[in-house]
Amino acid sequence: ACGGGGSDDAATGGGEPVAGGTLVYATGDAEPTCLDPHVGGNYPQALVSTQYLEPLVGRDASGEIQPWLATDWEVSEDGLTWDLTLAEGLTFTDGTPLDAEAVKVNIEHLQDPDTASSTGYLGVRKIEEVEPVDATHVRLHLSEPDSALLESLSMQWTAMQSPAGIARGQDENCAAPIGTGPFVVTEWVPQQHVVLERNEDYASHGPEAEHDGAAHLERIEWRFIPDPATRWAALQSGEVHVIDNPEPEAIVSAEAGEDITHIDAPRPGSVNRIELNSSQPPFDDARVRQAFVYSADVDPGIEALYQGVATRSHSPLSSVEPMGYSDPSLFVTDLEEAERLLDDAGWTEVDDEGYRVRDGERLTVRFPVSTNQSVAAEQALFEQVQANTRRVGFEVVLTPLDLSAWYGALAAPEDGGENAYEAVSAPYTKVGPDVLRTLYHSDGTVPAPSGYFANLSQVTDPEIDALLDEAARITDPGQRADLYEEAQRRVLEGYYVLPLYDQQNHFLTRGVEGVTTLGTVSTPTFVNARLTS
Amino acid sequence: MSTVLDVAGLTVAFPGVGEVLRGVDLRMEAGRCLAVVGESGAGKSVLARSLVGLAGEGGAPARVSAERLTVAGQDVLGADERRWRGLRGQDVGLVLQDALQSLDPLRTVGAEVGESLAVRGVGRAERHERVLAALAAAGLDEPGTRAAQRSGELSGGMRQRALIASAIVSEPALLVADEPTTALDATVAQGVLEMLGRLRDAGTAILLVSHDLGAVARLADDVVVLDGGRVVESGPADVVLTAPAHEVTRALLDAVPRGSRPPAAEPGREVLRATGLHRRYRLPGGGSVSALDDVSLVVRRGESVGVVGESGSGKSTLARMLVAAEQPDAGRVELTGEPWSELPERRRRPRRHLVRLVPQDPLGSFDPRWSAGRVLRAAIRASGSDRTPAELLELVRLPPGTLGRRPRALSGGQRQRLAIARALAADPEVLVLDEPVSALDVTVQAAILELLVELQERTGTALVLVSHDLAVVRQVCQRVVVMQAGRVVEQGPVDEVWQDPKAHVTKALLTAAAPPTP
Amino acid sequence: MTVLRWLLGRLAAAALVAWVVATVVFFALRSAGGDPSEAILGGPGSQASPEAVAQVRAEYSLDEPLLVQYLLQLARTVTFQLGDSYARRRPVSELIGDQLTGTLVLAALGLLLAWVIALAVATTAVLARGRVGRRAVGLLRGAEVVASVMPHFWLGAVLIAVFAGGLGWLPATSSDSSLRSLLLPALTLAVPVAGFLGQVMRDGLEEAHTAPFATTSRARGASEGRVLWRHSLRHAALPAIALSGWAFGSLLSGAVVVETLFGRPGLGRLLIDATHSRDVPVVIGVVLVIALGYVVVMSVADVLERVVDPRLRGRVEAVRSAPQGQVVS
Amino acid sequence: MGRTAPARSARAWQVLGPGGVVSAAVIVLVLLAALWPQLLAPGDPTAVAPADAYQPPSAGAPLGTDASGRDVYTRVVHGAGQSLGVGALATAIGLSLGVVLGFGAALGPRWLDGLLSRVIEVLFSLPSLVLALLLVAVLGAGVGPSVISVGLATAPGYARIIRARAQAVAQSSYVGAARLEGVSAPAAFVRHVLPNTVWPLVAVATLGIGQAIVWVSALSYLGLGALPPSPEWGAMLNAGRLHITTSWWLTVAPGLAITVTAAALTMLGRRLSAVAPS
Ligand SMILES: Nc1ncnc2c1ncn2[C@@H]1O[C@H](COP(=O)(O)OP(=O)(O)OP(=O)(O)O)[C@@H](O)[C@H]1O
Ligand SMILES: Nc1ncnc2c1ncn2[C@@H]1O[C@H](COP(=O)(O)OP(=O)(O)OP(=O)(O)O)[C@@H](O)[C@H]1O
Ligand SMILES: [Mg+2]
Ligand SMILES: [Mg+2]
Repeated sequence: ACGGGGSDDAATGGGEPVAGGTLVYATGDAEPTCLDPHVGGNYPQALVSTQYLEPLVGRDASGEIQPWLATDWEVSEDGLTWDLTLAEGLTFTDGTPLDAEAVKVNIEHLQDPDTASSTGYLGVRKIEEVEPVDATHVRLHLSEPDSALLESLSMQWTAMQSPAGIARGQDENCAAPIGTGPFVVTEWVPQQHVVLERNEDYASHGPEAEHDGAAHLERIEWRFIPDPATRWAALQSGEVHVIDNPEPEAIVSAEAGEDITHIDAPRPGSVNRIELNSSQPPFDDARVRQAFVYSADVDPGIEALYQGVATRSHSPLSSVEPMGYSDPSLFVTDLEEAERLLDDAGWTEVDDEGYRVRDGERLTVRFPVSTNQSVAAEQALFEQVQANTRRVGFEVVLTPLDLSAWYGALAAPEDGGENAYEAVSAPYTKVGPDVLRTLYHSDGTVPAPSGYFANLSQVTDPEIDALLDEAARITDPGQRADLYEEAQRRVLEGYYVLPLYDQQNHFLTRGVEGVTTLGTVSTPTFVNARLTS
Repeated sequence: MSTVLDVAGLTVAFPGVGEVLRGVDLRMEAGRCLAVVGESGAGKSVLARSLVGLAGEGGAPARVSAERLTVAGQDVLGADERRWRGLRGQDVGLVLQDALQSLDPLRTVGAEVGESLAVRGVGRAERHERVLAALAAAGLDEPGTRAAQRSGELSGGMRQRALIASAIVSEPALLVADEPTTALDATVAQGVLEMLGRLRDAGTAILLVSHDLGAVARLADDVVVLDGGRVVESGPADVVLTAPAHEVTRALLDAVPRGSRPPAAEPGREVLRATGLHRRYRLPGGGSVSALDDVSLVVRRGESVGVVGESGSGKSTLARMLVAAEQPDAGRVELTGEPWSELPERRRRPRRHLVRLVPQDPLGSFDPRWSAGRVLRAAIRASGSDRTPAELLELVRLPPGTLGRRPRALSGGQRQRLAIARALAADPEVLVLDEPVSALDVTVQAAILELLVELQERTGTALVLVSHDLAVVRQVCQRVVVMQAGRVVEQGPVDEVWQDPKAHVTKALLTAAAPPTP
Repeated sequence: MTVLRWLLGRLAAAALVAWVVATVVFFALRSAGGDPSEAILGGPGSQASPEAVAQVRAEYSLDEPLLVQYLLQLARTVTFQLGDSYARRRPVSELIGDQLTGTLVLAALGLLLAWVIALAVATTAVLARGRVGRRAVGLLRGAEVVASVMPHFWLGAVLIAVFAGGLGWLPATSSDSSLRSLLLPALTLAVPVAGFLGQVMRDGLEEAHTAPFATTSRARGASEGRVLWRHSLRHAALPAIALSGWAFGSLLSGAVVVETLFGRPGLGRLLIDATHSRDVPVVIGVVLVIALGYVVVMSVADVLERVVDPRLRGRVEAVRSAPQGQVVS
Repeated sequence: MGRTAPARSARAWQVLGPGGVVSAAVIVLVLLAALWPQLLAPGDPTAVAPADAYQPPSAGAPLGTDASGRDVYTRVVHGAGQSLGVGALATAIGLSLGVVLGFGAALGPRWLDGLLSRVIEVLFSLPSLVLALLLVAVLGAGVGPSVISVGLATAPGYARIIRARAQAVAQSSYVGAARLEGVSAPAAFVRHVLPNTVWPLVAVATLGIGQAIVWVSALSYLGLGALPPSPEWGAMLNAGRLHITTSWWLTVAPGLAITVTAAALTMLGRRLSAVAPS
């Protein structure tokens, strides 16, 4: 029983659809500390806020930007001025009109340092000024051209909220942000659930909506259940209707069974990949990186661990990104070649434990793993990489860390961090190929005040920089695609990353039909959902 | 007179142990007292328990068979648990050997005493009345107060009486009393025996289990002697106790301390002198007790001095003072004419070997992990003497094989001997013995006392023997000090005191220690 | 007088606990990786601006020397001012208040279940008769030991897989305080504790049931049942009551795991989250509440012991300890 | 002492009882696995073979294979060293600290006893997992911090036992008797108090090792335990837990290893403490 990502022809799992009722959603992602995705801005926030906040634009399965709160847009010749037309007569659920002024407030909210917005902030960084032209027209003045602007504005992290809501102050707004979505936050009991009630006046239907009027469901109970086995058992026993982050095992048995529907919705942006830190030995030498990639031999592992649920990727970009470029020929397994490359790089000696040594230094790869972000299968895969690369003399030290310590290990030394990694896996979700700029532009090696930086491979290649800068300025899709392809080729050929598979984003549903995922950040929306009796 | 108990061919066996009673016959009438005597392990307690159908208590289930088993007029041969339950408490009362632990410490005395009534659904008010009556009958003062207390708040004698009260509260026809006086000091025991006498006179049949022949002589009408689970002799008390037919009976009678020692030839030089000792202890609830009040004592070489008195009279305190295990509040102790009690421990240590204490509980005084040999070697090393462990064992008549054994693997008598041997390692001038035989079986007790006399004659060590039993003191000591409430109330040569006691306590102690034969 | 002294002693213990907790947690988390200002500014990995960081640092005195920060924290903790959560921006007392009852209900039910199981085991063991009975008791002893070393997360996973995923009798997740949703988590918590309590109670019961006072009671015509309920059980309950204080600590440790496993709100989960995000005030608050809860439970156990055993009433402190060798809680 | 071997083993049976002897045998086996894993399982516990993943038990892999195709039997055997070592080390840490605190409280002056008793009580009030969470936050994940935190958490328990025990021994009449023989206080401590306090602890510590193994495994559940790919039982158990319905052997094997070892240690400890002179 399998439903394609974002499609609606999913098997209903028997039973007649009924109107109303309470849908229980069990998420394995962390509980947000703030329900407003402008604040910070991580995937768990995107997941839940999809139900009550909506972005200016949407995106369809082919990557085409679609109207949503904004019905039309136009960019000036020099790419520095954007004119957006808002849908007429929309109001937030508190009655505040969704007008140009509201857009201005939202963008400024994102840009306010107090909000500590991350992805959202990066998306609107180039907006210099928001000029409300009239109620439904807003003009954005940019400091430099930004071809990714609409993609940025399609993300849940830049979704529109009621200015009145924002004005309540961060503490209050975090507890119950006010948007235009099909549901309204009515209760949040920390660590237990968020209760979302139907927005009876829902009118701002996005590209995924299939009917007019309010959602079918009366309520959604959004629960936080960190243990995957428990979530799966809860789905089986009918306590919950939808779970996310299922284990591959569960997906396989769901596919085999009758009543559970599987939704595979890879996240946009980057793929899951192992990034190799090129700023310091041993991975400052491309040959060593290549040797690592040649010896990692991840294909059998991915197959066995994910049991066909995940497909191997050979691209820096997610398979949902139309501009992704992939080159399988680069990622072969060739131990002999790996050995040769390492010999060339000077790692010729071998110590008594079988690890390669150069100048008395062991060929050690420190690999901090975030226990909050890596699922069990992925950790097992890393263990296999550890075992496989050992065959050519790498010593991979896997260290499971909690999130804070993990960021601490990655952070640059000058910011109190340790830069204590040679390899790391840190998926990054962002709509559109511009994510490449975040991840591989040398700007990305400059840490934020907290010490974190997104370019964890620490790629500092002026040519890549130039390609990405250029692509960000050009709005012509064809040219953009070429530039991004070239940039990706350089990243892949430099062996800065070992792509693994799409960011796994699966949902299992039972007793509910019409669950779809957004074409943007692949979060599920329940606007069409109906419980089946 | 009605037959209360008629037992024939009672045999009790335990799996793995074998038969502990072999064909016991008993018969008794109302208003009589039958005593069951015998050495430790003879099967007395098992017999007592069998009569209420609880032979197997506290261990493996017992196999009981008999030709005839009539208890309190009812045939209970092959009776089921229900029948037995009906009998217990109602028709037969049992007073268990471990009197101090036989009352539930968590419940009030009243609840415990009234339990056999409660089991039978006697109403609260009536129960209360009868409990008070039973407590009074058992000789407890202030029954009302006692009933509200818990066993932990009662003295040993009170507990014993309360236990008896709980056995007689339903006015059973038969009272089985297993060693009702062992845990008690002489004067208290005397009181309990008198009370049992009154009960018997009131018509209750009493089966008295005891190894104390003195007690038996005073109470029993008939005596049964058990040995190895068999009745070896039975008959009227005066006959059995005066003209014992069986050797076991004779041995039991011989073991009762009797007779006295001749006065020492020449009292040697003075080795220990205590002058004007005072010691007060603070009591937990406030207030204080005077354990020693102006006690003076001189001990000379070659002499043996007995210290007797009721429980709590300060005997042990005095003993501890003499060996400088404790400091007096006032007064002093001198050892061989030199200061002793007021010295700091560091300066006492070189002369510690001159005085030795043999504690009341020898088992506790040995490191459980040390073998007998190691105990002795350590003692020899500490005192710097040149004896060997084997020699010491020889001195106390222990087989050499004892050396490798741990204290736990020794019998009570052997442990006491080992404790004495350890004390002798140092060739002490004075040996202070605190109740050296009170925990022992009569026959073993006799052997230890004999050993002490012999030792003293051989080594000339001065002995200070603390005991609550005048007969014990009389057998070993020439001189006796009688204490009461921390004061010395009488002292003098043992025989003089024995013949002509002055103090009231001494008289009471003497009655209690009277030998079985009239 | 003694009651007053006892109370004062308890209060002193509470203050000491507060001090130790504040000190340990403060230095532990401050020397751990990650910066509290991150937690305040939307969690690790946030890309807050330097101005925001500076502002937060000033606001929370994070730019003071560590010792000053420590003293400030200490002063707050010892006066039981828990402050606001860094990450959740709510008063810690409110956060804990929300989560406290859930955990308490869970722990209490766990303790209750443990007692019921242990009682059942102990009485069965004592009353078992005959060959088969003895055999069964032997097995029971083995089961006690196995139960006492059962890891919570494993036991819970098995229970979930069997009773929720497989049979579908009980919910896999536990969100409220209804018996149905509490049963599995409480059972998960209870079983290891029951293993220990059962051992202790059975030992105590076996001893008390053969004690002279029990024999005497039988000699008065009391039935086995009466001997058990009126005499032996009270004695056996004593060490078990003393142990319950320890058991509470063990249950709270277990709650950290069980709450995560069953997706149940509670202090344990709050603690894990707060530790991961270096949310110092929350961690201090939770640990403090747990430690004080322990002090309270110990005091209750003290009182209960005195109720059951009047002999203890004179003494200031009852003797209590973890079960032999059960030194982890 | 000229005792023959059979006599000795007959005695062991008598002293320890059947349960104790079986437990001892289990522990000997686990020790063997810990000290010389190659003897029982010559394979490499970290050798991956993804193609052979999730194989049920068979002749080739008696306990099946895991997600990476590693042989579960080999991993369980090779994990014994770490798991047992973890237990033993944690117990050693707890014991050493407990000895210092306990003896200090029992034999030191009154004020020290008061102080240390409070410290013990406070330490007791911090549940071990809470301590562990804090410590792991400071030191990072891995066996080290887990061991230290479980050790720390056990210390007050040991301290309390030692304090009670040392006090009892110090006031026992055999120490009194030795003092009356002229033995100095330090000598009496070394000869009597120390051994009589510490030996009974052997039994307690045996139990403690089992407990420590279980608690360290609980830390693995929270993702804070042993580092991959080490075949630590707790980590294996936790990894296998997710496959409980499809690949039961992944949970059963390490789960049994933990429970059987801990139960054997507990059983033996209980027997030992029942037998030990006290
Ligand atoms: N429940 C039991 N299970 C096994 N053996 C028992 C049991 N009760 C008593 N025995 C054994 O029966 C024998 C007689 O014991 P009993 O207690 O009757 O002796 P006793 O004459 O009362 O001795 P004492 O004077 O020391 O009280 C002893 O060898 C004892 O070990
Ligand atoms: N360490 C102590 N603390 C408080 N009171 C004590 C202490 N030692 C003895 N006493 C009290 O001093 C009095 C005398 O005690 P002592 O032990 O010397 O009596 P005793 O004659 O040996 O008695 P028994 O025959 O019962 O052994 C008693 O009232 C006892 O309660
Ligand atoms: Mg007897
Ligand atoms: Mg005395």
